[in-house]
Amino acid sequence: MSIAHFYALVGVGLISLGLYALIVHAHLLRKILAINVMGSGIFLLLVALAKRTGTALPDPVPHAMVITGIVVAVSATALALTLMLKLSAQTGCAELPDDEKE
Amino acid sequence: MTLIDYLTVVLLLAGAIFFFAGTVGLLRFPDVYTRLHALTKADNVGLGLMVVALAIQAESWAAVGKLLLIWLLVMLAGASVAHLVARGALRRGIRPWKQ
Amino acid sequence: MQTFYLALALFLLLTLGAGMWRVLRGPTAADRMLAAQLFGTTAVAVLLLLAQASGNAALRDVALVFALLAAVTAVAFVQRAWPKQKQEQEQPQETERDVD
Amino acid sequence: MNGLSILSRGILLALIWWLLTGGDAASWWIGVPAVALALIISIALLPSSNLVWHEFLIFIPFFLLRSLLGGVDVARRAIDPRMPIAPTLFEYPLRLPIGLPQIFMANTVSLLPGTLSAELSTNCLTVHVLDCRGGFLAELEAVEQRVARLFDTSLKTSNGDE
Amino acid sequence: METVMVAWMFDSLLGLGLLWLAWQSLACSDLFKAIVLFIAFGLLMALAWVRLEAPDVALAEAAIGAGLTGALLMVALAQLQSIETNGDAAVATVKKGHCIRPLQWLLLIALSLMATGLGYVIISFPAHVPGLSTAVATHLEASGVSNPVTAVLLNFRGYDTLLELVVLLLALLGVWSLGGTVPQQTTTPAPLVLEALTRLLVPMLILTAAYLLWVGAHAPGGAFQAGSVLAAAGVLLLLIGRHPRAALMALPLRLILVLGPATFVAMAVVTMLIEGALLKFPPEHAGKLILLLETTAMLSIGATLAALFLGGRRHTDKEHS
Repeated sequence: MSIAHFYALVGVGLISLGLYALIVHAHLLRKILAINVMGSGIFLLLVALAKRTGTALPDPVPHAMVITGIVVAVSATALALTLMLKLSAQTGCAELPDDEKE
Repeated sequence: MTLIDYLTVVLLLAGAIFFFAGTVGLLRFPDVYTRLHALTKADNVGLGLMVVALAIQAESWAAVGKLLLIWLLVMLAGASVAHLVARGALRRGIRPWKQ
Repeated sequence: MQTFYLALALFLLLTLGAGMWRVLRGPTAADRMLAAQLFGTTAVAVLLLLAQASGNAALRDVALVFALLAAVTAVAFVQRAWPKQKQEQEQPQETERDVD
Repeated sequence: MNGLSILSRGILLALIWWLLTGGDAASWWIGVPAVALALIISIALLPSSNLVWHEFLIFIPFFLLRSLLGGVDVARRAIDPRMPIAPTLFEYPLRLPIGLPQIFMANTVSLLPGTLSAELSTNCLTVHVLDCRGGFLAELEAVEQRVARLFDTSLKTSNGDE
Repeated sequence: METVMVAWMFDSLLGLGLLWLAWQSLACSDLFKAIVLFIAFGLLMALAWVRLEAPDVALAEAAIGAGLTGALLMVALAQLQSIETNGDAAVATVKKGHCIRPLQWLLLIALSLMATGLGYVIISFPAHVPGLSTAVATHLEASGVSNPVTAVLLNFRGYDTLLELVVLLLALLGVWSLGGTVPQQTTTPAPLVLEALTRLLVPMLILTAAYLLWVGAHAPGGAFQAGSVLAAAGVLLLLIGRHPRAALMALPLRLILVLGPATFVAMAVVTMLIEGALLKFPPEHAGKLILLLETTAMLSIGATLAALFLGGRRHTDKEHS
């Protein structure tokens, strides 16, 4: 196993962790964190796989995608946080309503 | 290994010891103020020693200057943040630990 | 030399791991924040070591950005996120246990 | 703000640009506007202060040595199994003029042996002292003297010990 | 040989540390703790990018992770808590996880199957694939810059970057449409030491942003990193209570916000008319055109990110006052 494979596996681990937390946790802030962890996992997967060029420089195309991805992720996080605050200001609760109970 | 290399090794090791001591202080000291002492001062010296060690290996004067600039910024941020956290803690009524 | 730089970076990473205990333990929000500060400084040192080990001067720029922005999170905490006079009273208990 | 201090600040920023770019001559296409912008913003943000530049040459070795000692001191106390600390809070009446000199002093103190500035109010610096048995007061006074020389001011004599 | 081993130890520790931090951050009970752990996670990610020889990405992660993300999350949590304390403790009852136990186990099994499958696929990937790196290398000469990542971002796949800028703008529009009006500020004065720190750092941040912009042409750096550093300067100023005046907020801010995307679109139209393809630069002018695009993109990215930070704060400030 090369370093690239190892980090790619870590990326898969992060994606799974994030996805699990996204589904299980009710609190929206936690969901936002979970999405960010998933995003980081996907970025890690992309960049790790880009390193499999051998001795040459890594593939720059995934790098470019990830850079824009990081910036877009932070702005999406800002939007999600605003939505969360708006929701909790109206319902007094930073969680999504549970369909089964209502 | 030249003499310069030996000097680098010694300084880097010394720096690492300070980082270690800073973490020990962070873990052992009894309250937030004393922990601030440990973290700010020990890590600052640790980074300083490492910067000097790497500066004598640097390829150009500009690289030396950049390393020193990095240290200066960390020093400024460290001292300011230590003050701000201590100030906030005082204002929030966290009493300093006394023997 | 390269091995030595990497080994030192590894050592610093280990001290970071030890510092995580303070984040988990607290007891106050400020203590957790301190550990984040520790991360900033140590990461700068690790980056400088990696820069030297790999001979890639660009990593110094990463360290520079870290150093410049190390304060921003802490400032956000101090100015905005630190609860005002909430019961941060776990302090005495914790100290008694930690002494000796 | 007089011309000389603007000039010296501009030179300082240009020097930083030179450090960042590694002295690449082609970089000044961006460097000149960037330095100019940073200079304008810095003038708008930071009032002029009469720093005595050559005093820095004396201050820097003093500061480096004392902060090194500060690191050694705290590292020793942290690693020592008995952990010899006796912390206390101390209110130090500042004799420096209000503004940058006092702030500079507060930041310096945090890196020196055994002292951590915890509050800066008008003419009073609250210092958290790691070991109240040491001679921290003499240290604080020495630092204050040096900061005063650095900013080309004299300490107020209201305390009677000047 | 030893070097390889130490490198492996470093990488394993880093990788496991990342997983552990992510897990702790998502599992611990205290939300503030979760955020601090997430910030630490971001800092470690920057180290992982360095190990993967992606210094451009490391720069972006350092600028965003150390500056913006932490500030955004902390401020949002503080606002959330002030809303919850104002709006009584009716919330406290529904705090428990809403997933039923057996379902949780089912989910765990499904996810571990997914992870195993993905892991198997990754392990079976060949160890050496050139990817697009050879294609980039052969055309790098004509791109106008020598940093392959910048060449991809601004030249080969410029349309991606154009759309990314639009996405940023859309996010801000979303925040604004939710946020309401600009509040009256009633913050206490910032501590003196913080004032001084900010006043010293902001010019430094501007210089560094310009440097990253310049260096991006031939080494790691570029508009996204520079924009993030600029945004950090804005965030610092906002945190010490230095708000732009309402008059300044309106038109000039909006102009800066659209400057980047607008220049991109204009450039796309012009190149389409002259060169016959979207964002296809003539090689002899490519360097200068990219610099122009990057400068405007940097300003827009910086302004958008700082405005996103401000926008998130608006509505609670309104409630407070």
